[in-house]
Amino acid sequence: MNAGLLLLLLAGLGALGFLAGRARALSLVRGDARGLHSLPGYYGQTVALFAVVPAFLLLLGWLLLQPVLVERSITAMILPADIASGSSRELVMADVRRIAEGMERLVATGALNEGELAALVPQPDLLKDRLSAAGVALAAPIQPHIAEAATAWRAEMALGQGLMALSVLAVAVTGFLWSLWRVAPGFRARNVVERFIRWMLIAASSIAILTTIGIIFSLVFESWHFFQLYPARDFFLSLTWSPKFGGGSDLGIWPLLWGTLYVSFIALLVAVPVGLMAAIYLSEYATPALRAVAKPAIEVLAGIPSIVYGLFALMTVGPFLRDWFARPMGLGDSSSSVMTAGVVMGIMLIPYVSSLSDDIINAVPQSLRDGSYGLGATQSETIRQVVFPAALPGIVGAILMAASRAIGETMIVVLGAGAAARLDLNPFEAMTTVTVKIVSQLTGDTEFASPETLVAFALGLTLFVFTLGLNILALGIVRKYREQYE
Amino acid sequence: MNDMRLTERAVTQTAKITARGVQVHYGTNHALKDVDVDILDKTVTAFIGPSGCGKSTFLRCLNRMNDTVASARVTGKIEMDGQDIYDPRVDPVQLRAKVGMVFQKPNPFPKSIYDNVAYGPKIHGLARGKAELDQIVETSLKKAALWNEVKDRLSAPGTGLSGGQQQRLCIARAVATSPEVLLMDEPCSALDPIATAQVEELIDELRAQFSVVIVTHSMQQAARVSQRTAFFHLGHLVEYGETGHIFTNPTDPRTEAYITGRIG
Amino acid sequence: MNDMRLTERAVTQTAKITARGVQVHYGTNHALKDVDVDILDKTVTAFIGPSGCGKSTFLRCLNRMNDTVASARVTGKIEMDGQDIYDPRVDPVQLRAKVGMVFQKPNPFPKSIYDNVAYGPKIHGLARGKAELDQIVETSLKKAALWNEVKDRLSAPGTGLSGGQQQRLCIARAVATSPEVLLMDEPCSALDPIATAQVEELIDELRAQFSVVIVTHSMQQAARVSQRTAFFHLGHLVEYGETGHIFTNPTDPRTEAYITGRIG
Amino acid sequence: MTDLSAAAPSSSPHHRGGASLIAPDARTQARNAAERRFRRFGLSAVLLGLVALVVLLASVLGNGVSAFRQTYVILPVTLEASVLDKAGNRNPDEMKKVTTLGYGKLMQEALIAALAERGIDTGDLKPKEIMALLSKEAPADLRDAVLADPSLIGQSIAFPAFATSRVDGYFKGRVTMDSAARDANISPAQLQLADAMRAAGLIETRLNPGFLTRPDASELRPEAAGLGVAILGSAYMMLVVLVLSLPIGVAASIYLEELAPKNRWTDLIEINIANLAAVPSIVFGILALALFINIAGLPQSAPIVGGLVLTLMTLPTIIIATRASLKAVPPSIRDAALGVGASRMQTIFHHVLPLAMPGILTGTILGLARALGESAPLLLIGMVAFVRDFPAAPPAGFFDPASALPVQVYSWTQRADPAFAERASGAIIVLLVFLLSMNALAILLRRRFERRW
Amino acid sequence: RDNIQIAGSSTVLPYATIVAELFGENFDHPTPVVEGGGSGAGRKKLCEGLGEGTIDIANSSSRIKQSDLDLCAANGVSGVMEVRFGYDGIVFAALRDQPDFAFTPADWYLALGAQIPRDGALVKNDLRDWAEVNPAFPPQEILAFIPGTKHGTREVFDHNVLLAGCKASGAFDLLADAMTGDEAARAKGAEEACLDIRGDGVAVDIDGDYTETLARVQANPVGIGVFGLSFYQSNTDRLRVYPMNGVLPSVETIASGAYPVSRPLFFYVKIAHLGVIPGLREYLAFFLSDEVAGPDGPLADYGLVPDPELHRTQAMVAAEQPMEPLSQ
Ligand SMILES: Nc1ncnc2c1ncn2[C@@H]1O[C@H](COP(=O)(O)OP(=O)(O)OP(=O)(O)O)[C@@H](O)[C@H]1O
Ligand SMILES: Nc1ncnc2c1ncn2[C@@H]1O[C@H](COP(=O)(O)OP(=O)(O)OP(=O)(O)O)[C@@H](O)[C@H]1O
Ligand SMILES: [Mg+2]
Ligand SMILES: [Mg+2]
Repeated sequence: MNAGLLLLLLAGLGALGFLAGRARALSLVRGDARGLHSLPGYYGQTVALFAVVPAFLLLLGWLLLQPVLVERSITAMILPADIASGSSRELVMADVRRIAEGMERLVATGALNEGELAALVPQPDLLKDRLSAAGVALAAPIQPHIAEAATAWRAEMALGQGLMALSVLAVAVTGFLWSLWRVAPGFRARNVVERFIRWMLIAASSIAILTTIGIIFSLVFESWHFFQLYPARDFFLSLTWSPKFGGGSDLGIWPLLWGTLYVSFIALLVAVPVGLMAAIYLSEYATPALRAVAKPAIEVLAGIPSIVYGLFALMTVGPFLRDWFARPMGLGDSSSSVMTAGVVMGIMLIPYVSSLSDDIINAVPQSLRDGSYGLGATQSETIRQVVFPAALPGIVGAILMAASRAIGETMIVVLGAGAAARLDLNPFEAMTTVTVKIVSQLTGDTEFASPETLVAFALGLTLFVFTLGLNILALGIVRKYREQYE
Repeated sequence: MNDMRLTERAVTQTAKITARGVQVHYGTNHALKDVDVDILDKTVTAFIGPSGCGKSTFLRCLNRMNDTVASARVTGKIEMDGQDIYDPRVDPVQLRAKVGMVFQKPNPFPKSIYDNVAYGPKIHGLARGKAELDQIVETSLKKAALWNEVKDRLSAPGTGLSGGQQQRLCIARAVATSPEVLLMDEPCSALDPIATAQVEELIDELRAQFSVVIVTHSMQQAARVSQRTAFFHLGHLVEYGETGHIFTNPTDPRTEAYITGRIG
Repeated sequence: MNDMRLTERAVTQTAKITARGVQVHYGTNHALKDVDVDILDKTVTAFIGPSGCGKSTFLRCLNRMNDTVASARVTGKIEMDGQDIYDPRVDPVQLRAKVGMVFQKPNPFPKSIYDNVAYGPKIHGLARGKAELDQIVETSLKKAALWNEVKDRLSAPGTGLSGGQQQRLCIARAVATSPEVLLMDEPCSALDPIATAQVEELIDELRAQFSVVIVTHSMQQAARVSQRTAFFHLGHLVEYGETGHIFTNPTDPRTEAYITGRIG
Repeated sequence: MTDLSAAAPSSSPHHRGGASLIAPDARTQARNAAERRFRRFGLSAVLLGLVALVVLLASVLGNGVSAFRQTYVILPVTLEASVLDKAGNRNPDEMKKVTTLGYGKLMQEALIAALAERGIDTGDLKPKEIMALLSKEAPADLRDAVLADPSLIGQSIAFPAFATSRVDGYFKGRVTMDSAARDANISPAQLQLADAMRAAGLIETRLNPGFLTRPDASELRPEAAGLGVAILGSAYMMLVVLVLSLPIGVAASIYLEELAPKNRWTDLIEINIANLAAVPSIVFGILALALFINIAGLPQSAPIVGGLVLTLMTLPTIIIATRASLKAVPPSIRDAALGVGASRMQTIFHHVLPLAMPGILTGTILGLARALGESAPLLLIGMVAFVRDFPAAPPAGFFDPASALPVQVYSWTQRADPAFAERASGAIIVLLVFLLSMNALAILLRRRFERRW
Repeated sequence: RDNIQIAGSSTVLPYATIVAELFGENFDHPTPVVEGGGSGAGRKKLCEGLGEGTIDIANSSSRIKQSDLDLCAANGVSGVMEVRFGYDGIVFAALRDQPDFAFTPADWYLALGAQIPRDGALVKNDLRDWAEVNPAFPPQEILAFIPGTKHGTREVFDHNVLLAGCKASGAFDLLADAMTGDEAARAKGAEEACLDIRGDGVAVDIDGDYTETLARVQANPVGIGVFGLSFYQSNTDRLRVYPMNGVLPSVETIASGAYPVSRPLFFYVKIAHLGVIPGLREYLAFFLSDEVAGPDGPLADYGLVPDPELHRTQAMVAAEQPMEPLSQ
């Protein structure tokens, strides 16, 4: 019995459990739900949960563990002689696995029956041909011993599969019966269900932690490689970024970090005031009709692919800023500049600030506004001094979202700000950001194992740590400011 | 206490606010029906009547707070100092600066106690400096009988006060802007007798210069503080006149029934 | 009205809730100091005292509503039917289902009037069907003296009611779940005398089966409806005893001062 | 107790100047001016947003609408059995032996014959140059049509074949006689011929449904490139994203905002989530490559992997938005529910969540907008690819190679032939329509939940 | 898995898609899935191991590196076949209405190099106008859009233009003189110094692709961009191309070697997958057939410079011959 079928069975058992639990609870009090501790539905849910969840977890664990255990027992079968020079035990195991899976496929597609397959095992060459025909890639001819190992692998897997079905069903039925037996008028079914929901919620929030761990792990390994090829000192302390194709590059992170901060800062300088004012206008002043149209319309700005913004920056905003600001002010004549990218990115970020802020401002109770109007405050005074502070925690969230998006953006920076890494205060100079360089270093033509490529991982990791620091700082500031209101 | 002091007072007879044929609809709900009232200057007017009869609604018409309720529709004419306050040229903000309000449900701002009170004076520019502002805050809190309880925690949030304290904070907030007319919607509902007496004293004091309109459910309070009383019932203004007259000699049977506790 | 009916009633003497050494801190603010009280079964207990003295705070201890205030810290022991309600094994939800509450500031859900009242019965499974639920809603609204005013607009939002109506809606909402103890924080503050009388009647009716704790600023009301009265002052429980005794013969000078209107 | 005794009598009652309500005093005038200014700022902010939108949309629409129309050569062609089905048994397997080259020859002859028949002067254009008016995709299309319906063999049909992108551009105004004179890929003589063919009814420009249904095409055939695979791929991915990120995001926010004790651990999670929002999307690609492809063994270029990585990327947005709007729900609502004996879960699910709904939906809209338009993380999991075969129906299709709309935009903007620029803009239009239809429900729901209390 | 999976260089990508499309059209096998992602990433993917989860072919615009081969060996990918299928020409072009230039590598070095010789000494490059670089040139601001350092094209530009120009202009000798150490070390140092590009915004690195270069040239009409021959051929109506050493780039001049700036294009095939992944063998044969990769094939139509030794490659592929170890 395979996992999909088991899942279906479990789902059915769950539905059945719900009905049975509910019915039993009601019958215990002769249909009068008032005699129960919890609503009848909760009794149904407990039975369903106990029937499904432990069994499901067992299934999951089994599916994860079985290959590992089988692998271990089979690995023990492989003799040192089976391992060709330049190869390794793991590689041979990969072969075993591939062969076994190929055998499985041969049987599944009906190309061979078990008997024919067993007959093929002593004839590795024939076996290889059959497997190749089935689309299984094999690097080398099959050693007879490997074929046997593969057969054993299959057998153990099949055994495991059977045991799994049995035990999962046993657990499910036990859970079902036990929880059904537990149903009694005084049984705190709601608490059980809620505790379960609580655990689900905790699990959901720990996905964030897991993602973080995952990101760190996926970056650390290659970053470590990078620091073996390139001195960490230079990476963190050098003020030049000038990678060369053939090696001998300067890979200092500061120009990139500076560019990131500068571009994001300008973008927020555009997006935050405009977004907030738009949010305020939409939630406080606009007619419902305007609001109903304008809000989703502005949200479309967030959905326009950034390449469109990039081209807009490159073809329109860049030359405009160069001809009307940079040149007259003697600030250089680069058409791609921090300013260009920042302004255009700011436009893209408007809905991130405006839409959520609008919702939050809308959620401020009317009684607060009334209190202020009643004192003779104008609407703008009310908004600035009463509504805005009350909505501040949520607005901070909105700005945070915009800032995050600014740091992660690539296309607008590439086309708007250029690719030159530079430490400069002049906003009309071309600069670039960490994110842009991560993408370009990772997708270039140089060899992967060179510092020029691996630096992408170190950049990612550094940016990660850097933004972590910024976030801690931001949280601290917000906390401090918020305390006086809560 | 001094329950029946009204006889000793002279009632000025100039009308501060005149309302004629005021009707209010909330959607299809006809909440206020054809109300005519003159609110006299330098007088305390009490609105009484069973819960839901339209007292708050009428109060909110007087400083156009009903503008903020989308479903509310106000018709009729309300004049203040001879000027139609629903004239489109009238700036409701200026109106509300002159006609202050204490709401039925205390609604302190999520700010510090100090900022709650200082808010009005700040936006109206009533204080020339920090010291003067401090002075206004202190005076207002004292008038609202809250100073002693909060003087050590002026920077604590106003929302962390007890119900009665919040109510007094809202009174202090309204008083701080020195309005010409003060509308008070059940200002003493959450107050103990002593605090109530203090607020009543405040009202009496304010009367020397301003009009005060107070909504109350306590006949005793109405009798104590007001010179004129209006009785509302089911959206109608049933009777309006000298407080002494209303309480001792009502003309409408409904008024009498309400005062003696027979209709609600 | 029947101001002094307490003498005609027998007071049952089993304690429903016993509080010993209850202290509450809000951050650094010591709001309740060492309070010992026995709330008797089938009795109306009144809490009186000046505004900000800790009445609401203590009330909120009795059904653990203070759990929701982050800054609040409750110590001491409160037992209900002999069981410590702050025991970690106690489910506060179940406690609150048994100990209902009417808050000082009316806080209807932003839902229809019907849903406001039906919510409790629904989550506690008190009704077997739609008809029974309708019945509960109607009875509760009638008990809270709101039925006549809202029966035609049960699906209108509860937040669109007048202040006093909202207060009665909250009473109806609390009554609908038939709690064993009902905590009412100034339930009549926004009500006219007739509605007040009806709510007092309701309280009297509830007393036949449950305990009722009521916070009030009206001595008359305390005297009318309660059998036992507790007087709080500056976070202390100053005096607790038979209502008649407290009002006629207080032992503590502060009680006397408060009742006669000298401290606040 | 006598606070009042300390109270100084209040100062002049008329310090706010004139008694008139209509003629405001200087300070009120200033305040009203500030009010008007503020309001104007607000309006200009909204207008700025709308103008930016209009400008961007106008440029996209201006460039892209023409991608939905295409120029066809209506080619009268006789499908000779002697060429196409030598065995004569209409067996598709054997008919497949005739390659597109064979069909190409057939079409070339048919084209020249058609021109001759209508008396169109071809000047000194060589047959190969005449044939160059037709897309290289045309023979393949004809071959597909014949293989799909062998009964066509022997018939004479008017086959609508794609014209080459330059001819198409000529009729859309992108290519002119001048530019053709300099263009290595088309000559003015060829365009004159096209004009003549159009006059003769052999060429027409009409709606091209293939833009939405065909797969991508190579650099040599911009006229045949379509979004079919990309639309399917994006739809599959968005399905995964929606099904996973909304419930997980809301669940996480509920825990963090409503249930979790406020301690270091939850601070850590909070900071983590904010930080994840700032992680560049390509880093999520690195993670997905390591986690889903290398460790979990999911296939490359598959929508399931794309959906998972976009889910991880969208989660922080949804969580931040949801938490912000949960925070904005007034505590009195929670008190009310807890006070009637609702459990925390009931309070949250019955009262708090509905009130926070607008913000949650906004977060979803913004998150999905980003997920739909993102191509960088897809780069590392093999979805930025040239895929011509359609993925199967779900669930198997989740594991088949597919492309995505932003990927198609990205790769079309990189192609050399200018005809692809038009198609990239067309793809952006499709993407926006996709986005709006995906968000329509959320926007409608949000309007229902929006209410002030 | 029944489709061929290909990844790698974005320069090779268009050629690979053209072939994949034709292949899918005319064979029973599904159309191969072709990814970009860069040569480096493609070769890394190729060397990640054997089996269905890994790609079959890596496209590369430069030769595979020893580190890649080491990775391959470590992951059990023992047999890798190197296929050179043509050349990519690299051209210098500007907008159509710009003036004429006839460049030599020395001109480019003088325009972009960080240090240039003047009166027998090295000075920091401060030239702003092409007329200052070469009096024969029209006066026009110098602005060049050159491939970013991650592009394979940059390697060719560095080597065939800058370094050649550096030597031709005499800067190389001056640089070598300024170095210390023995002959070889000085030459190496000078070579590196020759590749230093001035950092004052005159030379702009383009990390994107040729469409970006084109867009930049359109935004800054005085700019001169570096493009691939195939890109130029698709845009002859907008771009004008400049000769190098007097030779205009074209498929013929590059194939003959007269035009100096070009590079070979490769792909690398996992031999273990041949005959395992259905269609892989057929695909290879099809790709390298004369009709496809030959001078009259679709690839040449698109701008690929056909490999003059195509038949040798065909034979090698037919023999499934793994590549020799790299000589260096
Ligand atoms: N959430 C809170 N945070 C901080 N302090 C509080 C909070 N709630 C109440 N307090 C303080 O605790 C004290 C007691 O408050 P409580 O609400 O119990 O008073 P009360 O007796 O109910 O008064 P009232 O009659 O005005 O409602 C007051 O000083 C009040 O300011
Ligand atoms: N915002 C609103 N939307 C709809 N109806 C409303 C609204 N506010 C009040 N009403 C209705 O209008 C009528 C009058 O309400 P109002 O608040 O004026 O009563 P009130 O006299 O102040 O009563 P209370 O003493 O209970 O505060 C009531 O029936 C009430 O339900
Ligand atoms: Mg009212
Ligand atoms: Mg209280």
